[in-house]
Amino acid sequence: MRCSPNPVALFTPTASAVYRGVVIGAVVAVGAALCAPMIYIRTGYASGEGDPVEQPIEFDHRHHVRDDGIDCVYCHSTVETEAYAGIPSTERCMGCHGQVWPDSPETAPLRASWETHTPIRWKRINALPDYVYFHHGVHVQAGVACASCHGDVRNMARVSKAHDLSMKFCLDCHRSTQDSRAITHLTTCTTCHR
Amino acid sequence: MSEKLRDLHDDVFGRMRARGGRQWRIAFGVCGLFTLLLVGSLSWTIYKGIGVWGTNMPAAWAFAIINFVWWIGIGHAGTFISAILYLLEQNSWRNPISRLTETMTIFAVVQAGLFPIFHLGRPWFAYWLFPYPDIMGVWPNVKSALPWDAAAVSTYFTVSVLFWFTGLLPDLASLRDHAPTRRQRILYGLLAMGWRGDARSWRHYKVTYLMLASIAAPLVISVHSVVSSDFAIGLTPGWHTTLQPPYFVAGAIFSGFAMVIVLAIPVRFFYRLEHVITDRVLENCAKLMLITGCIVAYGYMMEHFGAYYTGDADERSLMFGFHPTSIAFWMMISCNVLAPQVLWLRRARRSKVVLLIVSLLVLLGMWLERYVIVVQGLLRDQLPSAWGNYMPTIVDLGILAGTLGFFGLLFLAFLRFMPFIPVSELKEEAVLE
Amino acid sequence: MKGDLHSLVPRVEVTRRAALKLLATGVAALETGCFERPGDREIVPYVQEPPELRPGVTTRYTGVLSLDGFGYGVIVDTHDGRPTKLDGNPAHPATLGGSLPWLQARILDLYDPQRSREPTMLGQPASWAAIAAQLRALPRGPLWIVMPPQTSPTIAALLARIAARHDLRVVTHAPLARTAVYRGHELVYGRPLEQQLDLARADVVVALDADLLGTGPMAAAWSRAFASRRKPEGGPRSMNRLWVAEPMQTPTGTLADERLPIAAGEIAALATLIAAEVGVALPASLGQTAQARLGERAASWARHVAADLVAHRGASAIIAGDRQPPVVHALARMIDHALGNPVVMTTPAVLDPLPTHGLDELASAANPGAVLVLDCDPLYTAPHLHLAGVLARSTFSLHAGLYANATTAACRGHIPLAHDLETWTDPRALDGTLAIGQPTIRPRFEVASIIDVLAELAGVTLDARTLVHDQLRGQAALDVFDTAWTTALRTGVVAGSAFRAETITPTWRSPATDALAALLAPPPANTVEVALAPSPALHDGRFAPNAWLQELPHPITKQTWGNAALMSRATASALGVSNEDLVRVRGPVGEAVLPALIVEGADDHAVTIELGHGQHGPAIAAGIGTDVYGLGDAMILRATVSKAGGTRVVPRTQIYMAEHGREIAPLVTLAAYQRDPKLAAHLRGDQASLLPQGGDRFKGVQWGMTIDTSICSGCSACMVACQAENNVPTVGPEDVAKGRAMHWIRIDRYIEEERVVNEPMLCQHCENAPCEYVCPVNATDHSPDGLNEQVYNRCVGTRFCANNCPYKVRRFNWFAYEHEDSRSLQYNPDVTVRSRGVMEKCTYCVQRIRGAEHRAIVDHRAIQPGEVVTACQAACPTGAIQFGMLDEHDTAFATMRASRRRFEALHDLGTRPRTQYLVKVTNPKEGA
Amino acid sequence: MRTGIAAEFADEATLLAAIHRVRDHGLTRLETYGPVPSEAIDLALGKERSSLSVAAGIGGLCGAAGAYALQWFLVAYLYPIDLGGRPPHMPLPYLIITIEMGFLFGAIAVFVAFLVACRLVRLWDPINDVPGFESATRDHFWLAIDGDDPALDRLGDALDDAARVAPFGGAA
Repeated sequence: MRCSPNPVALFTPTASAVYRGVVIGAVVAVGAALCAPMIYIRTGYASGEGDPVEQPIEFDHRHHVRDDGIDCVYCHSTVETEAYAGIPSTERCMGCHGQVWPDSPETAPLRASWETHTPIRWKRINALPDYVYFHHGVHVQAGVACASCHGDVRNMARVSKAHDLSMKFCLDCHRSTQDSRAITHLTTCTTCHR
Repeated sequence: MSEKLRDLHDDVFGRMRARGGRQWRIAFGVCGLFTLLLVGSLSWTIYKGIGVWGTNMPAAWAFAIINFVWWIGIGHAGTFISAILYLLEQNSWRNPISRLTETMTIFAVVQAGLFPIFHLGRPWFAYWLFPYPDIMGVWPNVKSALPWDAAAVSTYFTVSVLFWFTGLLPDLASLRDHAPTRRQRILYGLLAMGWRGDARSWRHYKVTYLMLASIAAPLVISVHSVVSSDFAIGLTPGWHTTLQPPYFVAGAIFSGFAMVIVLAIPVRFFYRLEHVITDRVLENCAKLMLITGCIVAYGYMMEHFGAYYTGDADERSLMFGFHPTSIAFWMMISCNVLAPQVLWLRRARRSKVVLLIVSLLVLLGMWLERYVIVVQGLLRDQLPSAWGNYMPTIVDLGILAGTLGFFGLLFLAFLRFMPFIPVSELKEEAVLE
Repeated sequence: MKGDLHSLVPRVEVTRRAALKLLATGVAALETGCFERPGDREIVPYVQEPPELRPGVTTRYTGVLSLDGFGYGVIVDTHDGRPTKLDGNPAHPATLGGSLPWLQARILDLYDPQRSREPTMLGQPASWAAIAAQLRALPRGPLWIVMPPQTSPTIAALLARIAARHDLRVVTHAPLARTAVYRGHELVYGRPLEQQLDLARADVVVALDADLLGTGPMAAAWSRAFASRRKPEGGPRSMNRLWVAEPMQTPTGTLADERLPIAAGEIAALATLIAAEVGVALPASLGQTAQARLGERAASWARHVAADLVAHRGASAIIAGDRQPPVVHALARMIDHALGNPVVMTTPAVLDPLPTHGLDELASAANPGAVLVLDCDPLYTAPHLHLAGVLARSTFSLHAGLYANATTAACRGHIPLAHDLETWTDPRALDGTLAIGQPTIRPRFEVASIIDVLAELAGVTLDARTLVHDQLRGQAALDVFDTAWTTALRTGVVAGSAFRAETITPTWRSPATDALAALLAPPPANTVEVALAPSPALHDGRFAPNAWLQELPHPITKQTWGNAALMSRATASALGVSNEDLVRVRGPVGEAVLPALIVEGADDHAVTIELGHGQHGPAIAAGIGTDVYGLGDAMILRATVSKAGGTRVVPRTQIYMAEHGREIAPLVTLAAYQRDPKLAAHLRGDQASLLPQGGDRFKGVQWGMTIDTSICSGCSACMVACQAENNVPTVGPEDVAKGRAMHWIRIDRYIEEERVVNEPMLCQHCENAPCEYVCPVNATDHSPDGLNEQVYNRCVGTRFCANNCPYKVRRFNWFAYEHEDSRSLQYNPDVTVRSRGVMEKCTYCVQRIRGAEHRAIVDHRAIQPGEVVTACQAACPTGAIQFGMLDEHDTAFATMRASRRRFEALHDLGTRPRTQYLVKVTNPKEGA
Repeated sequence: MRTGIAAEFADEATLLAAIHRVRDHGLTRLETYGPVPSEAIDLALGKERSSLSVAAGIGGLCGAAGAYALQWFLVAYLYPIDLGGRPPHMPLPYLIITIEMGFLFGAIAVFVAFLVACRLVRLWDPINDVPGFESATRDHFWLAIDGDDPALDRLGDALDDAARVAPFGGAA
């Protein structure tokens, strides 16, 4: 004999399946929501790695460093001694470009800056938060190559960020110079935070 | 026998289903307003900074931490009753109020949980207290008592919820099958997750319930011991003592039972449940309140004895000197030590009015105790040059009142929509008799 | 160093300021670990690199600040062209490298958004050029110039040239001018002279109502000299003895070996008695009157002083306070003479020590002609003269000031005055030493200096630089002079410009006798003495707009933001008032209502009230405290004081000043210390501990600080220095009253009966720091070189560390206190500006430590002892604060660290603090 | 799809009797439903006590071990920051979170195991279609015999004193 389905039955088999799906799905979703930002922050997109920024002047490091063989320090003159590497003044650029390419369109903004005595406003590529104090001089003195943070600038048409420059990035390098993970003058907080 | 079950079922569910009507709506509305006050006060705090509170140097902790400890303490009786009394097979007077008190626990912990977050200078970084893989390579410091707190409180909350929900399943199933309207039956059905009362489920249910009970029982003790270490690991006079954990736990259960009585008396009155939540139940609660009260009194005694015995100058002057907080101290003594003494009298334990008054006094007294513990030591630290005063602001009071309202709001909602008497457990008892 | 900075436009500042802004607004995104995207910020290099300026590198220049005419040589730290910090110039006789609170705080005025920003004429915006034209075109005729005392030769020359064109009347007006001193010296020397003290040579110092270490043009230098004689470890003559008689305790009083609380009006009698005792030839009657007037205690005190002076003939100093009447100063010199003390008298540095014209003259002038009020506020400081009237009668009136004040409103024109760091000046120090003040920043708006104004009046078209330069050059040939000029700018002083000592002896004349007799006459009955005093922070009120100084706790009362009627416990109970109860003071001219404040060690017959408060503006000064200039036109008044009813909150940073049986600030007498040199042994050294101690935890350079409480006068210069160096915010009176002051270093004051100890309290950098292990997020931890580190960007603000710090030196940002206006230009770019909700505290100036380390690395060398100087250490005029490496030798720090007086505060807690103290030793006279 | 026969009983006693008869007839695939747990029924069905406690034990131990290991790894190994001279590896403070996590994971484990073992999170079961089955959560007891029970044909009169007998889950 056939059994008639219960007229007052609350749930159908489908409803049951859907419900189970929803419950399990909810649990998974919560987990995913927690992980998502941790993954995002590690992506180059978050840190802006490798996206070249348009500069007021189409300055190409390849010509100056690779082709003309100009040393980094010639322009970034305080990099070996001071906290700031030093961005060359218009005067310094004009030192060469007064004769070299004196009337090429690329260097027009440079000449304008020189004539109107208004500074060139470059876009900053590698920025650290203000509560981080970085001293170029000591790093260069310690034999850290420019490229280990700034990447292979000599082959960049437009400079782009080479590393995320996160605290972890700094710490990894600072730790690599010592054999243990113990706290030293290189890994204590006030090394960078004051 | 099945008549007995049927009568029990229809009677209790029937009374619980009884709509609160106007009184309920008014109470709910009032609590709603206070909840808005809470939201407002907290938003203002976030917007301006916790300078809008009365906290200062030296009293860098005050209302927020006091309220936190007070609410956590209240959260203790619930699990104590439902877990420890369950293990001690006190079901005859435990069952009728176990659901009420578990619920009270959960909602109290919700209130408590607000404070550790909102008292932070930068609450939006509260998650730094948890070990998540950040890109800074820095981790929480597990030698501090605050991560212990975070672990203890969240564990206690989770376990309490699981315990509570497991217990709810059979009753939710009953409502699924017997609630008046189809809509309700579907909703309760979703919550019941398909509980059918088959023998297999019952077998697993009994063991699971026992397991959760035996996990929750030590938690009751551990949570407030951990909370007390927020103070015990400190150098501050009046904080730095091994007495703290037992003293805190006793105080917590003390205030918890006070809150249970404060809630149970009106509930059984409005829902006409005197024959379920019997006088005997209340009396037993009163007795436990009396006992824990005595332990707390002993704690006060030992605190002072310790100060005297160690001869530590700071401790002594703190315990025996006169301070801005001394009034609070003596109020606390009269509420926590003197007031409960009337409960030695059977007639007092039987009188709802007396019980209510004593319980309210105890709740006040236990809040004052936390006030004295937190503020007094800070105001009278080792260096007299740094001694100061503390005065709460309107925002402080708003937040305290607000949490009371929010607690009431949740509790009233629970009474309205959930089986606040564990009928299936009552049935089980009935069958066993 | 090259002087002229005008070619240097600090362009990098653009990015710096943007950076500070960005941080100040506390961009949470940055801190959560999100990144700045490339291109979010700009780099703006120079067009032409200035020769002497490197981005991010501190450049130092010499400069001079003036106060009431006297010069105070300073070293100016500039970051990217912005002056950010001042310190005393070691080469300058007035500071010798030390500081005073106001000196440190002047840097804030430079960027104060409250400064008046544009010249006005008749209420309308005007230009300096227009006003200058009017000045040049002033009709010949009466011309009044009201200004503080001046010492500048350039100004002198200009005044001379003006006098040739106009009927010039210069009114030298400063409420705290030292006229009484010059009059006193005139009494006995026949002409006004200045005394040049050498406290280093004095075995006995007697201060009669004189706060010689706290206020006055030589306070910093004298403190240093005095401290050089407070070394208990040295030989027999290593420790001098300080006798202080004063109505209210002063920083000097806290260091006294023998102190007598006495009304300022009684000082004359006291001096007379001392003089008589040491054998000054005075009419006998005077001695008896003095005797009669003094109480027994005072009389015997005077005899003890005299005995001590006689015992140290030729090696003592007697100093009377500036506010004492002339004849007291005359007596002091007579005593010196009688004792054969080597007194050095010189011509005064101020141009007219005995003002030829008084304000009252001006006030009563029927048709005054033109009136110029330069750099002062007579309407506020001399209200009883009602100068508004005469200014209204004048044909032309101009006010030049840093701020718009009460006088500005009464004048037709106003020109913003140049800050000392914005212009060229050449003031003299008290001893006559010339210093050339050079501008270290281009003014942010149109300003004029006093020299500029006078030059216009004199019809001179040269700029201030040329005037000062030529004045100093005199007839010298340019090429010769150039090196001299450069040296003067580099060293900050003009070599050999100090005055020569006069050979002259004092003689007591009858006018002196009459003056003294008048003084010794009994005071009017049923009045009490009200002694007006300079505010240690606000001076005569000219610094009232400075938030740092307003919030600087008073060295004695610890009051901030305002003044009070300071009285002894006895006086208070006689009046039936207690702290913060309002009292009404009725002076000879006007009355004032202000809160009472009980001060231990105050005299029972005198109420002291400090000047400089209760102004009507600018903004932050408005309505703070009570103006008492209106009480009468003398510093020592007879008045009636009564309970007014009502109370007013007195925001104080320290309320409890007793030790309550704890051994926190020990004090011993020299004799006791010599008997038992080990008396501090139980307050230092290791404590039993369950934790592993020592081990290899601390490797390499270890930093520590030692503070000698014997020579800390509590002057509080260190507090302001710290504020300037570390971007420490001010919070305002309400929050101070709540206990939310932010100072990283404070001066705890403990006083019981006669024993006073000033104990600077800052982060102790405990090796076993209680604050560290309670932080849930590792925001405070320990560095291998022994610093207790605070990481603002990691702090979530649980404040557990503050609770657990037994020294209560941690400070919390209850609100967003950071500046976003022009004051942010003063921020030290090497120190993070803290945003809301984070904890902060003394870092031992870690930015200076790391900076020195970086320099050492770049130069391939080790850090040298004394290379790192903390801001508080640099500012301390007595050298009480010494900082250094624990393994140093033969340095001031090493010597102090080795002292047997060394102790650790709250030693019993086993925190092993790196900041340690030296027990205070006093040198009382046996039997006194 | 599961099928079978459901029988309703007024009280536990009659149910127990029925169970015994049914089992005497050699039927084994039985399940009962009722408003209260009953050891008597378990006994009659010949079921052992649940062993979910094992889950709690395992979960707890894993939680505790994991917590301690994590604390050591983060605080003592990855970045051993110097905090007031406390040694990086300090068992006493570590223990507190260890214990708490033990409890937490024990509880979660046993609860999840409970859901799985009871086949919960399942709103519908063929037996729900049996009219009047709701009484199982109120006052009555039900006995369900699985349709694929080999001895189903030998059922006979075993269910005679049932208040009601109905097939469920389609054909029987």
